[in-house]
Amino acid sequence: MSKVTTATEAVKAVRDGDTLLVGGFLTAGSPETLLEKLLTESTARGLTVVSNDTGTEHTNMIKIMKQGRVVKVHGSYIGANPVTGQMLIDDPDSVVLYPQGTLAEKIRAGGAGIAAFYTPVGVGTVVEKGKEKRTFDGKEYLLETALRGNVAFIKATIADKAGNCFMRGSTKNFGAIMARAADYVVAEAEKIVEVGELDPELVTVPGIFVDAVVPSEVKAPLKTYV
Amino acid sequence: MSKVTTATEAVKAVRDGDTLLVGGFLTAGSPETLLEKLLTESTARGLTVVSNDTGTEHTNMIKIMKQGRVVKVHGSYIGANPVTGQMLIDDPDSVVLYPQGTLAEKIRAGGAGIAAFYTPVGVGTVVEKGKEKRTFDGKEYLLETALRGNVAFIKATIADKAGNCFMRGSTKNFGAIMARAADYVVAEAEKIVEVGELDPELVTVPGIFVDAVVPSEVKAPLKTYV
Amino acid sequence: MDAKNRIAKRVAKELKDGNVINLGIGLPTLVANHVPDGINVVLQAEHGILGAGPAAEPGREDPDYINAGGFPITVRPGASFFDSATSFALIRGGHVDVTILGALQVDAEGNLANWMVPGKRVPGMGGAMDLVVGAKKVIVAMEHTAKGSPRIVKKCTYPLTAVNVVDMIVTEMGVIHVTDKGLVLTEIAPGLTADEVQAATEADLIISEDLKVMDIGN
Amino acid sequence: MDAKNRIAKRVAKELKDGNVINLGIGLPTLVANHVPDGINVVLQAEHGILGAGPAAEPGREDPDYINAGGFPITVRPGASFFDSATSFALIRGGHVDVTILGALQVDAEGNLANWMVPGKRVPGMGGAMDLVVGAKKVIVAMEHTAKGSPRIVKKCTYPLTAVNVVDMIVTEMGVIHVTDKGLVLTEIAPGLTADEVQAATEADLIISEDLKVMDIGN
Repeated sequence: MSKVTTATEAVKAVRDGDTLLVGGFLTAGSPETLLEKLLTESTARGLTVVSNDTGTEHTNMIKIMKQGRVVKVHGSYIGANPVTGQMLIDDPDSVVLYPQGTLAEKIRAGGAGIAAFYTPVGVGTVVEKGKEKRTFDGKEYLLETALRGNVAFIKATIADKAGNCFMRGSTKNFGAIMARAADYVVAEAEKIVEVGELDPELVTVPGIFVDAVVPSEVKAPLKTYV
Repeated sequence: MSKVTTATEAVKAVRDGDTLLVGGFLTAGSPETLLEKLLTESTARGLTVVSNDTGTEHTNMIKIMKQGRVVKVHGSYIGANPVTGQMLIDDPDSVVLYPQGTLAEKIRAGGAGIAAFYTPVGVGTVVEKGKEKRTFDGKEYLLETALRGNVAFIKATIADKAGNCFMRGSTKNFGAIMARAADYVVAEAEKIVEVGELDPELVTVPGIFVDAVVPSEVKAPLKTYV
Repeated sequence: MDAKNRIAKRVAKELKDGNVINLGIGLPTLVANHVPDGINVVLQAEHGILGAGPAAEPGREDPDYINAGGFPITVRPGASFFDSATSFALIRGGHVDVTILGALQVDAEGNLANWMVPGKRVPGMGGAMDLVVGAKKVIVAMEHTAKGSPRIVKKCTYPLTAVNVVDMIVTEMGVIHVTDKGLVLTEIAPGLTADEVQAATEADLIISEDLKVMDIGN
Repeated sequence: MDAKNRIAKRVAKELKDGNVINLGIGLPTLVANHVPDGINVVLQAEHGILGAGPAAEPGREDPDYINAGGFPITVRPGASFFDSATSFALIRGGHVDVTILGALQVDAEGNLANWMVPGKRVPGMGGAMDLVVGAKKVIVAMEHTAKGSPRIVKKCTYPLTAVNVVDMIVTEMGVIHVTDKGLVLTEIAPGLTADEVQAATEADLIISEDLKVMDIGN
């Protein structure tokens, strides 16, 4: 049972109003092939995007946002995407910013059946607004709840046809956890191999989390953005 | 700066009254060399042991327990160690049992700076006794707090001299997370290599978590225990 | 085929291609031997394996590859390994499709008791509580009675493993679904009457209008 | 040596062999160039690297190996990689020994503001809040003033990154420790007087009885 399909086919999983989790940290691990097809082949709109940074000026998410199809963003560092920055100015509620570790942990919790957790990060800052604060052993913590998506787009260096993914170097970042926190997960892979060819010790994302595998054909330009 | 030392030296880190985290699931990943030296070379007592199962009748933890040096156990499945079973009968407060995933998550939280989390596991059972129950999205959850230790004993298949550990196959289990949740971590390794010889993609436990590396010389007998 | 294998074979028919399944100790492990042709399932072992395979051949045991019972096993192509926190994140997060396990008692509300008998030595709950809460479908596979004493009861009296989690019970006598209205007997073993199944069951059984003979054929 | 490198060199003297450190964008990245001989530190990058090394040589960039600023880097022997949840578990869990970062404002209570200027475009806090809360030691490395306007203030007016987290401030004018009693000037740049440092500082400085010349020697 091969999960390999085309990016054009795979992006049909994104429907109007969906929450889309997008892996990657700036350029590393960004699923540019899937985003390009979402840009050109899909009309899904009213999207909520969960992404560490919503990419950069030179990657595909900003183009989708310019089409007006993204109504809400959950992110952490948006300094490399001026459209997200403008969204925040125009409507402060449309962009929710979290400490990067809180965002990562919320997504992990979403995939791990944990409803909420207490983190010390953000206490005494704007992050605590509207959140429960509680003291454990004399230290204050904020309650943060889990975050999940309808669809996740992730990028692998190597995937096998059953969806097992190896993400090399610093490309694991958010994709590895988002794969566990969405109902439908699409992985684009630079190389697709037969089942059994990927060393079990190198599996970053087990295939059971992945619904579709597509060839990765578009690369993010390698630049410095911060 | 090599972290390699002897097991005899390394077990000196365990002091009276300490909480000791012991990696392993039954025989897989059990740090038998360190436990043997704790048995024969250390007099530390009044210990609290955190272990999934406290080993089996044929491994070393039971011998340490027979010396009367363990006063409390946090575990999940203790059916293969009759001494732990007897402790629970003699003093119900001396053995605290958790759902296995709750135990694993408590230890992860201990290493991750998370004070507490809400899990749905254990609701409506004896596990909920004394714990806060709370509803999120119509489903009930229990509040579980983080667990840490003074010392952790873990087992690696390969370690480099900086403490980077590769744990093969099903030996990762609890050792990989305990390494992050103790003040002092000792890894016994079947093979010790130079820094740089271990593939960065195969590191189960980064060396920054590991304080001492010792050669693994004692193996747990391979039997079926459940 | 003995009773245990008949139960296992019937349970195996519930599995769908691509399912991620977890098999408890004992009878449930037999299910792996009866997975229908053309159905590929991914066996999860709660201490950190996806894609567990058959037992290792004698003399070829690998101490780093054991199942949740401590038994040396192999893995299938496409397997992966991870730590216990990751493994239970997977389980708790709803990524196991079917968990199959034994029971001391199951009741009409789908409550399950399978981890301790009061007064007896307590082995601990291990991963059972996590598995039944996390899995999308929970199937109890067991012999219908314990030496004649009903295991399917009105209300569990033993300490619970979890509340309202069991979807389906498969025994050598038949197949029972847990529904909002109570326990529905949907299949019955050849040669038995519904009254005989009810007699071996403490809880009240609703007999399905569409009661079938228990399907353990090819 | 320019002011930024003098600051970086003084900060580097705080590092101990084996320390795990995280360097913020900008001036703090210069610290890596000044780590004293015999001191080996492990550079952590918050998106999932331990053991980050120098920038990749032109033409040998590897798009899978970037630093937290998106810049292509190398890794050192003994490096490892992991996902963001694991990386911030490491950070939040207190496993980073020293985090070095810039500031818009630091105040007498060790409060830090370094992620947004009211009225300007908001870039987001990224990993800064996690790093300063999680790290065992927080060093602010920055130029003493912003075009003459004090950055070391009585009370931060910009939105905070975290409360009471800064341990030490290193600028081209001197070294200041955050203590329960307030800000203590412990070292001063050659040729400056304590009054001159105070004049460039809004917060009150306590002058250490043991005030030394700022140590940026070998």
